[in-house]
Amino acid sequence: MVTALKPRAGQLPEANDQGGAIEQARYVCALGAMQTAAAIPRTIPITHCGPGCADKQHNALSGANGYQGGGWGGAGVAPSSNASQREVIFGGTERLEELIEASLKILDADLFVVVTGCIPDLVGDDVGSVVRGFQNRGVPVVYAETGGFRGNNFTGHEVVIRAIIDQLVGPYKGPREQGRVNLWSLLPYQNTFWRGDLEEIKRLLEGIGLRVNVLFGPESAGVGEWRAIPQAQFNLVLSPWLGLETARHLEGKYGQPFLHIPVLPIGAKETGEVLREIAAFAGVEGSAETFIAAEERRYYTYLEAFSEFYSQYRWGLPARFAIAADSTYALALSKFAVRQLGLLPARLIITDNPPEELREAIRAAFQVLDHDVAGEIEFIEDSYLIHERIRTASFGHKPPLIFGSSWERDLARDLKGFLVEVAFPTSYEVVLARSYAGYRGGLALLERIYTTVVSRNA
Amino acid sequence: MVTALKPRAGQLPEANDQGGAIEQARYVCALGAMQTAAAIPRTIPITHCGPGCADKQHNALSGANGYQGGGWGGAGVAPSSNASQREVIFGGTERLEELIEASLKILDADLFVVVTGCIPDLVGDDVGSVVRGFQNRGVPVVYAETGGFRGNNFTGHEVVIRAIIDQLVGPYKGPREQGRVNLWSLLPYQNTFWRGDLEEIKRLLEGIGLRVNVLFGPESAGVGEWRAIPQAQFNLVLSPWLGLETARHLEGKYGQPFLHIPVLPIGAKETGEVLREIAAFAGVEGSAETFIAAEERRYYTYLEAFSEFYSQYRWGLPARFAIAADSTYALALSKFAVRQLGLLPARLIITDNPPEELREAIRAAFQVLDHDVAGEIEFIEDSYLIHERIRTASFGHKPPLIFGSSWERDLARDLKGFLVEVAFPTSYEVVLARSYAGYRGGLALLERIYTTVVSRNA
Amino acid sequence: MAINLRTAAVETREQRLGTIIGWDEGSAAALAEQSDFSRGCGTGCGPGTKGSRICELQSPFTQGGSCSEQVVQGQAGSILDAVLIQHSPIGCAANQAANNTNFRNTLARRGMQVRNITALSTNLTERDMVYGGVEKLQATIRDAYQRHHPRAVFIATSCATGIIGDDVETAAREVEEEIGIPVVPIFCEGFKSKHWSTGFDAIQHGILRQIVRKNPTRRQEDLVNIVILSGTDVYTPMLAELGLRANLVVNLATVEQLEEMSEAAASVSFCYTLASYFTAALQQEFGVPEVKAPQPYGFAGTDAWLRAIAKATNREEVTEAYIAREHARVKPIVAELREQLQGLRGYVAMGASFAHGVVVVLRELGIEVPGTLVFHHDPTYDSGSPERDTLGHLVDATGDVNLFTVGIRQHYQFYNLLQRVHPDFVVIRHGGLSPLAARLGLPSLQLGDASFPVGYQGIINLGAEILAVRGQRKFHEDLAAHTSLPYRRSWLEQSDPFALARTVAG
Amino acid sequence: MAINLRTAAVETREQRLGTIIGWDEGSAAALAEQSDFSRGCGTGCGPGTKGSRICELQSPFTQGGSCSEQVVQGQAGSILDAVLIQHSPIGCAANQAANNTNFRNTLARRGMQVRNITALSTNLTERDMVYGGVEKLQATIRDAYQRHHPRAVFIATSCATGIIGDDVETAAREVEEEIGIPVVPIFCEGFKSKHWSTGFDAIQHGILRQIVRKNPTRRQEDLVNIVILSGTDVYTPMLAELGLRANLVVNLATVEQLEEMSEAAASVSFCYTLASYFTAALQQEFGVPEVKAPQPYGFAGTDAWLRAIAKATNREEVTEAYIAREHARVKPIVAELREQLQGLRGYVAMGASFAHGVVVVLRELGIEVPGTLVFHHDPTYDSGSPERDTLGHLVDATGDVNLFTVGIRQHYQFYNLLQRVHPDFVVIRHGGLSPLAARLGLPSLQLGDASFPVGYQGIINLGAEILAVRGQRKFHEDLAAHTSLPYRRSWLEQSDPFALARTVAG
Repeated sequence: MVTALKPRAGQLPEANDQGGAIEQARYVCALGAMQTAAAIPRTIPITHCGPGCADKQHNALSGANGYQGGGWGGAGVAPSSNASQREVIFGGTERLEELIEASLKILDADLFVVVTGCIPDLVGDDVGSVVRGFQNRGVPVVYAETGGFRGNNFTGHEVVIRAIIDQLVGPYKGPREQGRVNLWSLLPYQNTFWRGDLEEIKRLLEGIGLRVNVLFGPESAGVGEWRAIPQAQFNLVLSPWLGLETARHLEGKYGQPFLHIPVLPIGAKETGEVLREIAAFAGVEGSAETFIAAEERRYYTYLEAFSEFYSQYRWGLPARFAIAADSTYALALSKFAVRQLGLLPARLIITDNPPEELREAIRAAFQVLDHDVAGEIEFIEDSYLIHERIRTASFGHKPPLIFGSSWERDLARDLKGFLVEVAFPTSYEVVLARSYAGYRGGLALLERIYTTVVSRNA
Repeated sequence: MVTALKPRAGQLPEANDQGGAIEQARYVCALGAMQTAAAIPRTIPITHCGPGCADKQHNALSGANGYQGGGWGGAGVAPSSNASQREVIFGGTERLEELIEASLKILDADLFVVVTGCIPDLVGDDVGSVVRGFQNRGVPVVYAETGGFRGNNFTGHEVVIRAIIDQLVGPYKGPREQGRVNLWSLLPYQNTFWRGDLEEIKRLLEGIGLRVNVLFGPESAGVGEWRAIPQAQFNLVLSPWLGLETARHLEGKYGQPFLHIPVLPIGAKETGEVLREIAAFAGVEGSAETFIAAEERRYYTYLEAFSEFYSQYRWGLPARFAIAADSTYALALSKFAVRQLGLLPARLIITDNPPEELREAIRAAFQVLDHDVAGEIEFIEDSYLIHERIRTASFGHKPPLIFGSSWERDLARDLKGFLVEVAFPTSYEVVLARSYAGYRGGLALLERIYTTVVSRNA
Repeated sequence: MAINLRTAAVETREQRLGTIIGWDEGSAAALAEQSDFSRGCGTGCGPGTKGSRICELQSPFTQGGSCSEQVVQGQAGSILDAVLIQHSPIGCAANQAANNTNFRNTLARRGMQVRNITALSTNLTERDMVYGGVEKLQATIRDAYQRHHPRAVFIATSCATGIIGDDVETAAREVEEEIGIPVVPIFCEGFKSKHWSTGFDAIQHGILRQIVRKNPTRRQEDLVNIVILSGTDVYTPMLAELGLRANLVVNLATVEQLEEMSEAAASVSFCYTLASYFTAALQQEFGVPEVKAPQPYGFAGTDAWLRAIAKATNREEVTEAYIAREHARVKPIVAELREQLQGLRGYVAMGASFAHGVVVVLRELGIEVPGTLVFHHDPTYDSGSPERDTLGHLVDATGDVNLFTVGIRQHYQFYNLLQRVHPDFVVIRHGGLSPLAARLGLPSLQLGDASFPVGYQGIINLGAEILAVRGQRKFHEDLAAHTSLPYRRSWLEQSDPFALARTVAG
Repeated sequence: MAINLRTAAVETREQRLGTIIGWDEGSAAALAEQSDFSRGCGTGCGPGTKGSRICELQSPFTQGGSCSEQVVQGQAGSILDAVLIQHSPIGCAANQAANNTNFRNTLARRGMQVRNITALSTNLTERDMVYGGVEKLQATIRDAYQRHHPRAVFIATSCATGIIGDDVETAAREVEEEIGIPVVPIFCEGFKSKHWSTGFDAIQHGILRQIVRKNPTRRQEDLVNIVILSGTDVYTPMLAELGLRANLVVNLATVEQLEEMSEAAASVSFCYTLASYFTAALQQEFGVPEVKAPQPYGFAGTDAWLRAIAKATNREEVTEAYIAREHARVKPIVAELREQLQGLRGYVAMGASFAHGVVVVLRELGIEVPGTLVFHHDPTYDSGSPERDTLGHLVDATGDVNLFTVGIRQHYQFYNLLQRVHPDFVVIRHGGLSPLAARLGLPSLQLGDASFPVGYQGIINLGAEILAVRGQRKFHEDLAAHTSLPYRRSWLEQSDPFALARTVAG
């Protein structure tokens, strides 16, 4: 049976729909945005989908990717309709209503986010009408249509964010709080280091004198923080494209300005520049300089110590690197490697399938890795092709450094290179609060890269 | 020629003098305390010794141990008399005087610390009289007799500390500053993670409301902090034995009380207990509880996430561990492994050759790893014997977890175990600001241990 | 009942066996009693009528489960010289990553060169939902063939392709003719069965239809098919003692190994939930005898299992000698373990027949097992052999389990179940429940390596492992003191895991 | 001058060769001129008289150097089936750890099983200083023998044992008789020589005295001793082209390899600072010809080196063919590298003869080398062969080096030296100087693998490596902008690295 699809709610960026087959997947489907909900403290996703859908998405993200764990309300906790033949044939709205009702009896959350899988989106369940029924009763519940065929968990993430803003936060006409910022950056769970990175970014922004709605992870105050979104002075998008749509939506909805900085900063050089840009936008230049000076003092003390290793390690350091990662980390790591380590890119592959209309801007961001280094990127999601491209890259006479995922373990072994796992799936690292962002993350990243190098050598 | 030895300055704890031969050294000689001086900001050691002595000590500590780097005034910077045949036959005091004089012309430091090697200590150079000449001119210089045969860098460390206190800081009769504490804990450079650990301990102590003379490392304010030692409310010794002699000396010299806590705390459980003990001693219980609560909230959020890994990783986690490390880390890690991970000790080896009279107390500290777990320790410095003892330990049916040094790499391979390098020499890790202490360090240590486990498994 | 290999899709377990996923009426004996056509009825009885007699609880509240496709993915993705194609949106391929770590770790345990799995998704998008995904599927099969030169291609279907009605069977047949290797569609849409174990049947169905050698020209009298899951190879050494060779399927098998299943002297398994369809079909279609015996857990089970293999392969004498040697080796160790484990209470939660086996082993170790959760219950297996009544064997051999529950791996129910019995530890295999136990201060024994509790050595393995994980309780107790559960107080005070279900039913 | 193997201790380099460690009078040609007995004087000239003519600068300010024992430790500790005993307080054994990473990495590069070094310290303490350490030494030798069953034991003495006067020679002889393997004392007290390269002579002296087969019964006409340092084995494949076998000594050699040095057809090296004593003594004592040629760097050097080996082993024809093949292979690559490296300026700082070779290679790559620092200068080598005048060869083959300095690896002087020439990068081998370059924004090319710049391939290696490390300048420039040096402004403004020395002298 061929089913006529409903148009999706709202005007969201189209997922790239031209994708061919994918070997060794590097992201999950839009339903994976259940973990976007789970990343908000005391928020629980309700998954309206087939019996294996939720399990697959959260297992991949929380289990096979740094062993992050699924979170308080994700992983095995999240309710699921586990849709069966009956829901396919007769529709699943009744089942969903029953499930939400039961969830309210059993679960103790500040917010429920209904996310849908392929089945309801294909058979045409009117999920909105079910959820609106609960909303009218004052239940904190929103819904987002995230059927797997609609896109990946990156686009699903923005659908969920918009659902919360439109259905929970709603209109706002009150005053703005000068110095408060909403942060839109890494994709929770998909990025292996999101918790530590968001913590570091929050620390940096607070350091220069801002107050931060970090919105996701251990440092977020939860749903209250979401309700405060419209009060912020501005939105900060710290990523090449993810979050941009959200910021535009907020601009339209609340007249809230946004600052878009494509580079998640790693290391003192980039971090200082980014913080100064933010400080100028927010009008907190003075406090920013004091903070930057203190951070740089510490950072460069360590860097000076590290330089003894970097300048005289005897057994071969890599000189060129390849990356296969999502746009945000690919750009962040490339900038750090080029500008602050003096490495050259041998192959740059973007794996998160950004919307077509944003690709030119992403390409442009990589063109200026440094004043004298331009990076050419390729958008590929199929690991077989990615590995072919890295195999044919030229790493000079030195062992390759590969920033990638666990899919690259065999490749790195074959190329006698060094693999630093930074992208989904990172299945050979246990990651808790570690961060690779900012000042502290830059040092941790140096430790990780060069520990990988020296420990492989005998 | 057999030379009569001069008695050493002051009454310091006797180094254990019964040592047999040592295969694969795990510490350096007393002259290694040149790095104790170098660990103080803007302080430079002047090494009065043979031509290779200084190079060997600092290379081992700064190069072969986490690639820490030698510091601003250590490594290749430190002046050395590079004593030759002439100084052996005619004595080296003139050469030393010449060297100090030249050092003042070339080097720009807040403090110079003259440390001696075997040659001047054997031929009987009157180093004190040379240095006193400079001191009388107001030059900030002190001296410590650290001939290699006199002990290892642990005892050398306390000799240098006492030299600075007695010769630079001097008498003090002024008021005490309530809430200020002098911290005596890890041995800089010997402990691979001392910089990050001291930073974390300082953060913790400040967190509960104290002001800290951390004295060593990037977080220290340098010589000014040393001059402020007598003003502190109390001395905190955070180690089973190192620093105890210093604290006793300060008690005698300034009537300054000290608190001795043998356990460097790792993880929330131990850290909370230790902070409460310190807070009670210092009289800051109230602010301590607030801080502990906030830290625990963050820590256990991550621990809850980690528990998903810990409770359901499918491919085998270690259940028993062996340790070959210095007293401080051996006790700290044992406590963490036993009380907070639920592992059992299979072999506990103390490698830092503590003074004989303190060994009973160290033994006793290990006897109460938990209310139901007693650890039996052995004092061994010879790696051949250490490896024999670990080989014959019983690890049950699970792969061994070994906390040790790079000397254990072959052993771990043979035993199909997991090696976490935490002791000198740690030559297969690049270490910058990483810490394994306190709340933050506990999480980083979990990451390190279990990343080692999962990454070895294919 | 006959297995029907003519249709492309396998019949679901609930259709064939009357499988249920919710039951909480009391003890294991009571459930075994309700499944009485398996207890002593014999091969003549068909499922369906009596199976439906077991009253099944259905809760309005359900948490995320698992699906048949997930099982097919794991099974087909592990065949060494085949390629798996998931004909699906990318989400169905999400846990390729998790499968890969399983695959790699198992390769390492089996002493093989470690490498990545070979699996592709057709990555269906909105456009494909409208226009259909058949062309993309065919292109992907051709790509996979060009890239990897496999000996077979497996296609796993998905909910989406099931709903939009892609003709996967025809698509596969067309490319199969073109490339000259088997292209095997496995119909495993998640919504079609309430329990994921239908996925085992689905992949086995496909292998039986398109891979297994139809008209074997030889019989390999020393070859025994052993249906396994990922884990250590404990079978090859064990069978070598009997002068037999183990043909381990499906995990890490080659296509050649799958082909020659029809030439084997017998088929057996350590888990009849897993092997039900395969062994019955091999007997029905190719005359390869299904070994009729309890599963190989504990002394009695392993004895009987080995003897049944011996009988089927005419190796009684050498087998008895082996059994005697193993008893002599293992019994003193087990005696010592029993002492160390005295007084401990364990709770088992896993797939049905595997759980039955593990309870047996725990009890032989002297551990009290007051309660057990199985994720589903098959009132019979496909061959209907009473010798394979694993639940009955558990009760007969080691006594009843007072609190025996069937429930499909629900986090929230696991809370109530553990509150009922307050065990010292839980034994687990699937992901998702241990974290809850952890937050309650309980350590979990993880049977990730499916071979771990099997046979005589399995008794030792399990005993030693319990001692090891018992220590972890300090971690979990520390955690439990500083964590909260996302359930309402009213639910946390509820002692009946099926309270909601019974309210609805009542 | 004859080498004297009768005494247990080797004569120091300054005694034998007139070695100096401080000179800064101008260009390389000037120094070569002052060393004129090596330039053209021939083997008849002895050192001592003219050597002393080179005026040596001595600064009152010195930073930590290195010592002979350190060299002995590295060399003896790397012999595969021997044990090293450091008869010393523990501090002399401090860098066992660093030696171990070198050892392990070299094993890996040479394709051997990676393992730890086998080295013990007698760990002398205060008590031993009073009562002497001989008993402890003998006990340690016995222990080492029991533990490892080595084929030889090497003992490195220390400043402390030198001063307290332990009779190590007798102690060693006694235990040697007892255990029946060579026990070789190496006298290498740090204070006895101003330059660590005496350590090479000391270990070679010991090997010559007690390990090398005294009366070889055979001559191995295809065996060539190659004195190496730790690094890749580039020699075995190279010599195989000539039908020769490489006997690589001392690094990673077996005791058997050391024994058969007296049976070889010739001795050669890539570094005459290192090999001076060995090759001269092998010729003098055992008639194994020392290959007389420049070192194997760049086309001309390598050509001449190979031809000299060919001549010594009667393999001229095959050698010429090999040289032609290599020229054809390497020259186009070098041409390309020259283009990429155009305009770059490099500064070389390392051991004397190795530095001479590296400058040659840099210049063949088209790199400007305005200055060079060597850590010492030997006015001649032990055999006195003018063909081995490495500094002279450098000047003759590639032109003068304007700012040529002898200085014993002083961090503070390196600052002034770099300020003189402002290079784009520095080439380095020893630890300690690169960090200073780093703080000035300069990348360092690390020749940790001693084989790296050797031969034809070495030209390519070096060129590619320069391109690679050039990138690192971004790191160093960032650092330089945020760091300070521990020197007084007055020193930082000083352009003469020997300003203090000249003040004292003047």
